[in-house]
Amino acid sequence: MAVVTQHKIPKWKIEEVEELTQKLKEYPTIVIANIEGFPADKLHDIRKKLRGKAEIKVTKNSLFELALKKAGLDESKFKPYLTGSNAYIFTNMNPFELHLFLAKFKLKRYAMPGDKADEEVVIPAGDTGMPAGPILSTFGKLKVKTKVQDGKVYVLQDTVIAKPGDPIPPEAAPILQKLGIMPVYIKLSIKVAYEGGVIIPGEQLEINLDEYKDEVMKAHFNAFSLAVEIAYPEPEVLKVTAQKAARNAISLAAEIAYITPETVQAVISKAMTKAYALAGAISGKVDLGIQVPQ
Amino acid sequence: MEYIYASLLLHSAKKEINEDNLKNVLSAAGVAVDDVRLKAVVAALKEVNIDEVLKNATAMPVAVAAAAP
Amino acid sequence: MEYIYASLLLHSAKKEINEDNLKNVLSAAGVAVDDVRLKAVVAALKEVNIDEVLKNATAMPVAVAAAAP
Amino acid sequence: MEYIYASLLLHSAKKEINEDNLKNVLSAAGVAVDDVRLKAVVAALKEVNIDEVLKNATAMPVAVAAAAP
Amino acid sequence: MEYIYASLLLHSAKKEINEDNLKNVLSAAGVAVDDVRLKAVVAALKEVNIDEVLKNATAMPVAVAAAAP
Amino acid sequence: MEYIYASLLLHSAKKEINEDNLKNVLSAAGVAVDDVRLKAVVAALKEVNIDEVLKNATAMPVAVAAAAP
Amino acid sequence: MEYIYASLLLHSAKKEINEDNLKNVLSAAGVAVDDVRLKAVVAALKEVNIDEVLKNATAMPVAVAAAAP
Repeated sequence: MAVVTQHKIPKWKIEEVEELTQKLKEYPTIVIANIEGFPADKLHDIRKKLRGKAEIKVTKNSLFELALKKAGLDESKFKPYLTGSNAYIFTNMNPFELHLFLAKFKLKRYAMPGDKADEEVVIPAGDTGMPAGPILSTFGKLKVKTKVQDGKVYVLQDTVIAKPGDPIPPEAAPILQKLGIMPVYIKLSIKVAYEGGVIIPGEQLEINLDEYKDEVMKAHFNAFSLAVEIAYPEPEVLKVTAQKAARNAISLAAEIAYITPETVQAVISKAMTKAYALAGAISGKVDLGIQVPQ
Repeated sequence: MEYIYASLLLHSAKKEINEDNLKNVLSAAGVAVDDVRLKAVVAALKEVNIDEVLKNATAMPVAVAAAAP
Repeated sequence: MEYIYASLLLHSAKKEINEDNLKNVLSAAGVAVDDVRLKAVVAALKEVNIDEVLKNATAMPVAVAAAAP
Repeated sequence: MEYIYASLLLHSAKKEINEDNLKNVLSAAGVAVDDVRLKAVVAALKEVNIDEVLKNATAMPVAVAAAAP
Repeated sequence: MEYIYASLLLHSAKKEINEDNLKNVLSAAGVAVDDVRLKAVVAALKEVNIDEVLKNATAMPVAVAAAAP
Repeated sequence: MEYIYASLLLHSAKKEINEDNLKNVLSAAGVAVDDVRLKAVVAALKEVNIDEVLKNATAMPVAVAAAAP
Repeated sequence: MEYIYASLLLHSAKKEINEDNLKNVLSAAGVAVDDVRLKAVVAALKEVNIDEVLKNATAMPVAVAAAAP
């Protein structure tokens, strides 16, 4: 029976499964991305960017499932994600690396009614190439100053019509399209990633690099502070330890009013601070004939 | 600030801050003493726990550190 | 701090901070004056622009207050 | 912070921060290694210029001191 | 700084910072361990309340950030 | 500052700050010891809680940085 | 901090910070000297401009005042 069924499968399908199986064996990392409603030309852009780092295949879920079986992978792990239209990405990068790489380049599209701006939307000064007509009132609504020159709409100065996060005025959409301004970002939505037996849901792939930077900084700072505390013999550390020791010495000297050229400033400051505190404490009752800083 | 410095000098020398002592110190420093002010300062300082005030004055930097978010 | 308060008293009374003046003030406050210390303080204060130091010291409470929020 | 400390240890020992090395260090410290986290850390630190971050971090205490005009 | 990072790794993994543990971690990171230095760091860290030091260390970056004009 | 550094050395070594110990340390550093000053420092430090002073001294840098607008 | 206080003591006494001098001072303070640590500290301090460090440490009160907005 199985043999008979297989004969009915078109040749291209067999070849496609064969190719997918090969890639599943070749690459350690597999990423499934949702391309429902994703513009084909943008997918093409991504494919270009990934050249040499990863391969993208758009194929039927059923064929991918077959390939998983043939490659000896546990298809049950992938099953929940094999719905809708998917692109399959094969790469040697680890899933987080791929995700960071994809996040690095911004894909943009034209605004549609209801969109929010992902970046500042500016109508630039100059000839719009649009014939003067009813469109002038739209420019007026957007508070863009124009004049008509040779029958064309001419914008007088660069005008911001939306800041990042602002809704883009719906009437601006056709103008922006005419001017070739794409203020909305799109990104490939990753459903799941797989590497070496580990399934990582897409939402876990988000990495905030600033957080990592902060953590590295904090870890280093902790280490540095600890090193200072134990006078770990590295010049950079001892510089701070010595400074701390000197400061300790000056504070102690100030406390016992031990006057030397190095400490005189600290000692007097301390005496002054005390004097003003006391003056402040009685300034409400006595006219000391001075200004007490509050 | 002469009256304050003189008072602190007496305080740190563990001498009583009264009109006579304060007047003595101020005169020794060549300050022409104003009796009204003298009385007022002595009276006001009687109401104050000087050690407490001085302690807080020194405690300031710590307070600031704690206030840092 | 007696030597310092006495010095600041002299300074604010616009008198020179020298050994004699300082000794006078300290004695008036009933402090037994130690000559070595006296010399050391007078010498150290000669090196210092007291007005400058006082200006910085006075700025401090302001800085502290500003730091509070 | 274990993953970060382990990474900085590798960095300061001039070893590559990859999954194998990081896993080795963490295991030696008795940390039960989470593979997903391991991958995330390795990927993230590839993008972070650690030397740059450390330079800024180390400059700090000096900066504070240097801030004194 | 390898010894310090390794110590903090152990500390954050809630493992004791002793010679054996520290040596294990350093070796796993490919560091050639110097026994005298190992002993010195372990001994010095015994004298320090690490949590206390780290608490103060974390206060600083905030302050420093604020100081950046 | 020699007397202060020597005192802090004794303090951090958990030794008593008395005239003999201080004299020993200063002599070892090649400092010609002045007995009056020695007595004055030892006496003054007896009045002070050194740990408390040092705690405040270290808190300062944080305060400074935080005070920056 | 013993090694550092001892080093600063030598520095302010205008003596060279070398192994012998440092050992002498530490021993006089009753500190059991560890030769490896001694060497490491002396070597590290050779790279440090101590006068610069002290200048920064002394400049602090000014920094506080300057921070006032």
